[in-house]
Amino acid sequence: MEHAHATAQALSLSLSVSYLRYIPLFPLLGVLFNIFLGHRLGRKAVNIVSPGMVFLSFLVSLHAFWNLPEGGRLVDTMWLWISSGTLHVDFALQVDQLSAMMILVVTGVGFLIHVYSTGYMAHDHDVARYFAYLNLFTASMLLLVLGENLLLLFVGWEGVGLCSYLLIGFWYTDDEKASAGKKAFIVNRVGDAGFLLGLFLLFWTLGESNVWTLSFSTIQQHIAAVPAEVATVICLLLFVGAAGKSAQIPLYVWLPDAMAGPTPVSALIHAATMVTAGIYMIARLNFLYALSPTALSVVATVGAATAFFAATIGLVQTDIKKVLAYSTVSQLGYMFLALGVGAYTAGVFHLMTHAFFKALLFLGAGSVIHGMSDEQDITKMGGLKSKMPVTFWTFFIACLAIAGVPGLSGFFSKDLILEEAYASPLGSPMLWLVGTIGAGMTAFYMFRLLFVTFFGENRASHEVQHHIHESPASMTVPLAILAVLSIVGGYFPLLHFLSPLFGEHHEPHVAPLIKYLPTVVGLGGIALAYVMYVLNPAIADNMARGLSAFHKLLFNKYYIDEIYDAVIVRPIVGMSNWLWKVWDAIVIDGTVNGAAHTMEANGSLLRLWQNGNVQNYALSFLIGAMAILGYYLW
Amino acid sequence: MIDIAISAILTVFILANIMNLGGLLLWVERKGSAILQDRIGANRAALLGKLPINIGIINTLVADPIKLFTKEDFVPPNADKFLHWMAPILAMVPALIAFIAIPFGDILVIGEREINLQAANLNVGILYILGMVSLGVYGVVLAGWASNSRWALLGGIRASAQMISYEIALGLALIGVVMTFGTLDLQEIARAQGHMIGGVLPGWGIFYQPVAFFIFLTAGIAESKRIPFDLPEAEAELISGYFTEYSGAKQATFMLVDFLESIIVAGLITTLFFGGWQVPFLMRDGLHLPGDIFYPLPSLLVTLVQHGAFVTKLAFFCWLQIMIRWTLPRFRYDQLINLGWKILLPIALANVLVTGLMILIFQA
Amino acid sequence: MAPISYHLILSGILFTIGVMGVLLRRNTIIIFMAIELMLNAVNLSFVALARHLGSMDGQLIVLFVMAVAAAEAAVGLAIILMVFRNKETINADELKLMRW
Amino acid sequence: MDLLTFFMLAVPLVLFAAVVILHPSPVYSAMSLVVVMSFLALYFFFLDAHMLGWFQIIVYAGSIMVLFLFVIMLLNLQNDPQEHQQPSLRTASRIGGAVLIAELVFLFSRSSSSEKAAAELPEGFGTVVALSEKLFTDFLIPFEITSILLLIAAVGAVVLAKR
Repeated sequence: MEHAHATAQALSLSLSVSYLRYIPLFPLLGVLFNIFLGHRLGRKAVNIVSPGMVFLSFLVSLHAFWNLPEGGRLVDTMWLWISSGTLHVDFALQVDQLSAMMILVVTGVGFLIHVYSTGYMAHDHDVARYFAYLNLFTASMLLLVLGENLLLLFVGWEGVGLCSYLLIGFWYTDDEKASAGKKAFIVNRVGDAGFLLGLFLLFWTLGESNVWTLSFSTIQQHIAAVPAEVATVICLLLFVGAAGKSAQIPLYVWLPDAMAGPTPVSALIHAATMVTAGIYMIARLNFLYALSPTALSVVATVGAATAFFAATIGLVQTDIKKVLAYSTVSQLGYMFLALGVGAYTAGVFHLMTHAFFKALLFLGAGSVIHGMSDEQDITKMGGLKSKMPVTFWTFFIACLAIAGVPGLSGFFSKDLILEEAYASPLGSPMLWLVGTIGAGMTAFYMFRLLFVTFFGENRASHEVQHHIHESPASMTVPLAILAVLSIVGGYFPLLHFLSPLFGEHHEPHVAPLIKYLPTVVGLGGIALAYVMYVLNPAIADNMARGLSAFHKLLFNKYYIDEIYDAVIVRPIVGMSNWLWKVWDAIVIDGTVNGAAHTMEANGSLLRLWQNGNVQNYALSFLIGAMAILGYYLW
Repeated sequence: MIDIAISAILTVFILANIMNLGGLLLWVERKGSAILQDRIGANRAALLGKLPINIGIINTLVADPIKLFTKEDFVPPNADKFLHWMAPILAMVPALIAFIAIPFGDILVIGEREINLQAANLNVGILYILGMVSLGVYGVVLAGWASNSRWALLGGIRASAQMISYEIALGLALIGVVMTFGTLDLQEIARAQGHMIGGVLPGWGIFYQPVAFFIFLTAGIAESKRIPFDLPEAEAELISGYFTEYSGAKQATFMLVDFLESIIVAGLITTLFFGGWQVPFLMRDGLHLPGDIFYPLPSLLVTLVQHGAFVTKLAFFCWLQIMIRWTLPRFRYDQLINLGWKILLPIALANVLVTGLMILIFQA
Repeated sequence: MAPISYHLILSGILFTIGVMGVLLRRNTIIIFMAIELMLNAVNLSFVALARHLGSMDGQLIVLFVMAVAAAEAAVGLAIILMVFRNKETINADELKLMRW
Repeated sequence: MDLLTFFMLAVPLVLFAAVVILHPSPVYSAMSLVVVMSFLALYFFFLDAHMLGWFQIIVYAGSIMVLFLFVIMLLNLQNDPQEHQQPSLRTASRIGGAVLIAELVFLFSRSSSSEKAAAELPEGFGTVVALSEKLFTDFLIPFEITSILLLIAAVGAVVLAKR
């Protein structure tokens, strides 16, 4: 590999420190505080402590970031975690360039969302529980990205899954929301099963060459011990896990439903951080994926397909959060596309910019929902530009960023991905084409959302209109900060910063057409949305009527949920019923009861012997003694 | 052959003496009780019923047996005749033959021959005595059962429970003595008490084992079923207990056995705790007084003096038991059993422990 | 000198008599006594063999057997007393509580 | 022990043992057993087990059998009624007993064919001193355990009888 030299250098430079532990520790303290004292000390204390803890983590992260040695990493080994035979797993945290970026994003964006939440959840009575979950999520996510070995990563991985489940079902009294939480959890379990199998296989494969470890650096040192074909299987299994966590085909179905949770949760977990865990994991194990072009091409294909597929669904959705959810799935697809073509830097770059503008979009949407008295249907909105100016302008900036308008962060990262998809040795014009069309659709549906929500006449009921108001400062200030980040995010020297891990970035050389077409397509999508939803809204309705079958298909998300229900859920339920009523109730219970009946029948014969007369028992003794004596005599 | 003859002579000598002593004790008891109760006592027996003079002891000694042995030997209907007949014998034999292990003198030297003044020189004399005492129960118990009478049966049951209970305290008291002297041979034990403690105090067992002495005395009286432990024959409750249905010679036997047992207890106390035949300062070759004063005496004289000492001590303890009998009231049955199990047994056990400790200390 | 086998055969005969007592008598106390007889028969062979082999070990075993027999008699007779108090009988074939 | 002594002891032993299990009266059974015990004590004396002989008299004849007699009299047991006995059990028992005795006699007489002469007796065989020495050295732990067993039995008997 071309960056072999660089990685070897990275391994050699690891600095032992002991403050990394505070990064996940502060949110954990917040959890304890919220559980044990939150209800007693009241809303104000919770509103100060919970974001404060995340802010402290952010400060420590910044410290770690500044102290990160050039091309090296920080390691904080806390204690020996598992010691079994030759297996030694340390409870150790590390910060390298990738982790540094991740923890800054997690704690930074996380802090903003915490602050935002204090405003958004101001009227909820169970705010302590909410912040306990949110803090626990932050701690788990930090553990995931800081973990120095696969096992610790897995702990964080499961932790964020749990918190996701808890937060989606936060309003658990609502059946639909509770089942959305369960759906997220179960679909994630499918992914986790693949992840675990991949982990075991990796562990076993390395163990065959006597490397009993799960530490990333050691795995990297001994990566040569993994045969290519085994590496493919491991990578694909791990990718199943990544697809589950990062909502890729075919496991994306939980993410749109996850919008049942509070909107800040959607922003933090289902846009900015947790769903990027899969990307982080694959980027972290890039040396493993480098062994298997097959696996990479699968990743790229699935990513591109997801990007396109989710974008088409996003075109027609009317729920503001559903649109954003499919947009997220689509953008995650772009990241996987980047990873799949070997452009890890581009993928991670897009991860960061996406975290900014997608968090901003969700928070803006939350602000809108807040202002619209919990209305989520964009057909019942409109004309909010004047009534919620801060929300509008920040939302507008985010839309520009995601649409890839030049100068904003999304432009840089998305363009880079598409260029790499075309030019990289693993890329192909087909991937580029699909990505470009997807980019156009992205621009279209984002601006459709913007126009329908903020322009035109307000279509809500009079009662709701009367209450429309701009959100409090605790919500608008984070929006402003994120808007700034969405603009300047593209100018961060991230490409160079990540080079110790993924190799120095080289600007791909592509034809101008290839380079500029995505931008043009994106601007075209914006223009089309302007024409269809501002200048002449009738066109949209006509199109929907004219293509009603297609529209219906998209609106119903290709009936994927229904197909899953018919193909997977119902057979499983049916089989479970069969197992319960036939296998368990008849076969197993029958066997057990039959054994008991057989014993009873035999026993009732044998108990004729047990007539209670001591002398009969003594006679048995005598016969036994006679037999033994007879045996010796004979 | 001569050895066997000597043994036979000694045995006959002892048995005759013991029987006589038993008869004598009957008189002592009658007159003694009279004196204690401030009355005249047995004074109606005149020789042939005609002689006006009261010849006292002769009267009783002769008249009582004559009366008893000429009475009708009555066996109750439905009684078990065989066991009814066997019971007095079973009671009598162990009591009688127990005595042959008790030494009544040191070695008598006649010419060249040294004769041990003990009918049977058993090296496990104490075990022998214990065995005989434990076998003595059967006569009483069977007498009670064979009579086919409620009084007798109750007496028999009481006797068996009482004797089993007190045998344990008795045996444990003996263990203290055995530990002190380091032998089971009664003659050896008697000899071991010949020295003087500090030149003045006789080295008798009671000075080594005072606790054991009191336990042994109490348990011994209980074993011989005498007041205050005569529950098996408590007149006020059971008429005459196990020998209610006996008369004549058989009843006389039971009464005699009572006295014999008292004599055994007295003999054992003498032997174990009061030096047996030992006389202070008297050794086999003469009198050793403190200050190295020595009077040589002939062997025969020494032996006679020693035998006299033994008989005197024995008589004293027989008398003591009779005194106790006419002094103390009868126990209740639960008190009797409690005394045996809850007081005497723990004390005896503690005595064994303390004795062991002492031996360890003084040997070290 | 009586050979060792004489002692052993005598022991066997006594033991069998004890066995027959256990099996044929109905009175629990007599059954108990038959058991004591069996113990004694075994004791006899122990003592005879100790004499034959010139080793004291057999006699010591007999000592322990006696101690155990004493314990057994104490507890066993207490049990018989209890049974009689509750059931008014000690006939073995009327005491059939230990059955299904 | 010479043959004459052996038979003088063995014949009464067997006879009285038979009385134990045949006499209908429990008292006679118990008394016969006392006689058996006493003869066994004598037997032990002749087998140079002096100490054991005395223990046999004190423990078995003097204590255990008195206890039996005590219980018999306390329950005032009469003669053994014979009616309800299962006939099949009796027959089987008799056959079993016969087979057992045949087997035992055969076994012991066969072992006598390879019999060695009796070993020389060591000094003080069967005396108190020899027995005690072994008891408190080689057999100390069994001895202590037996003492605990006796204690437990005493406590158990008291608890049972007091109920």
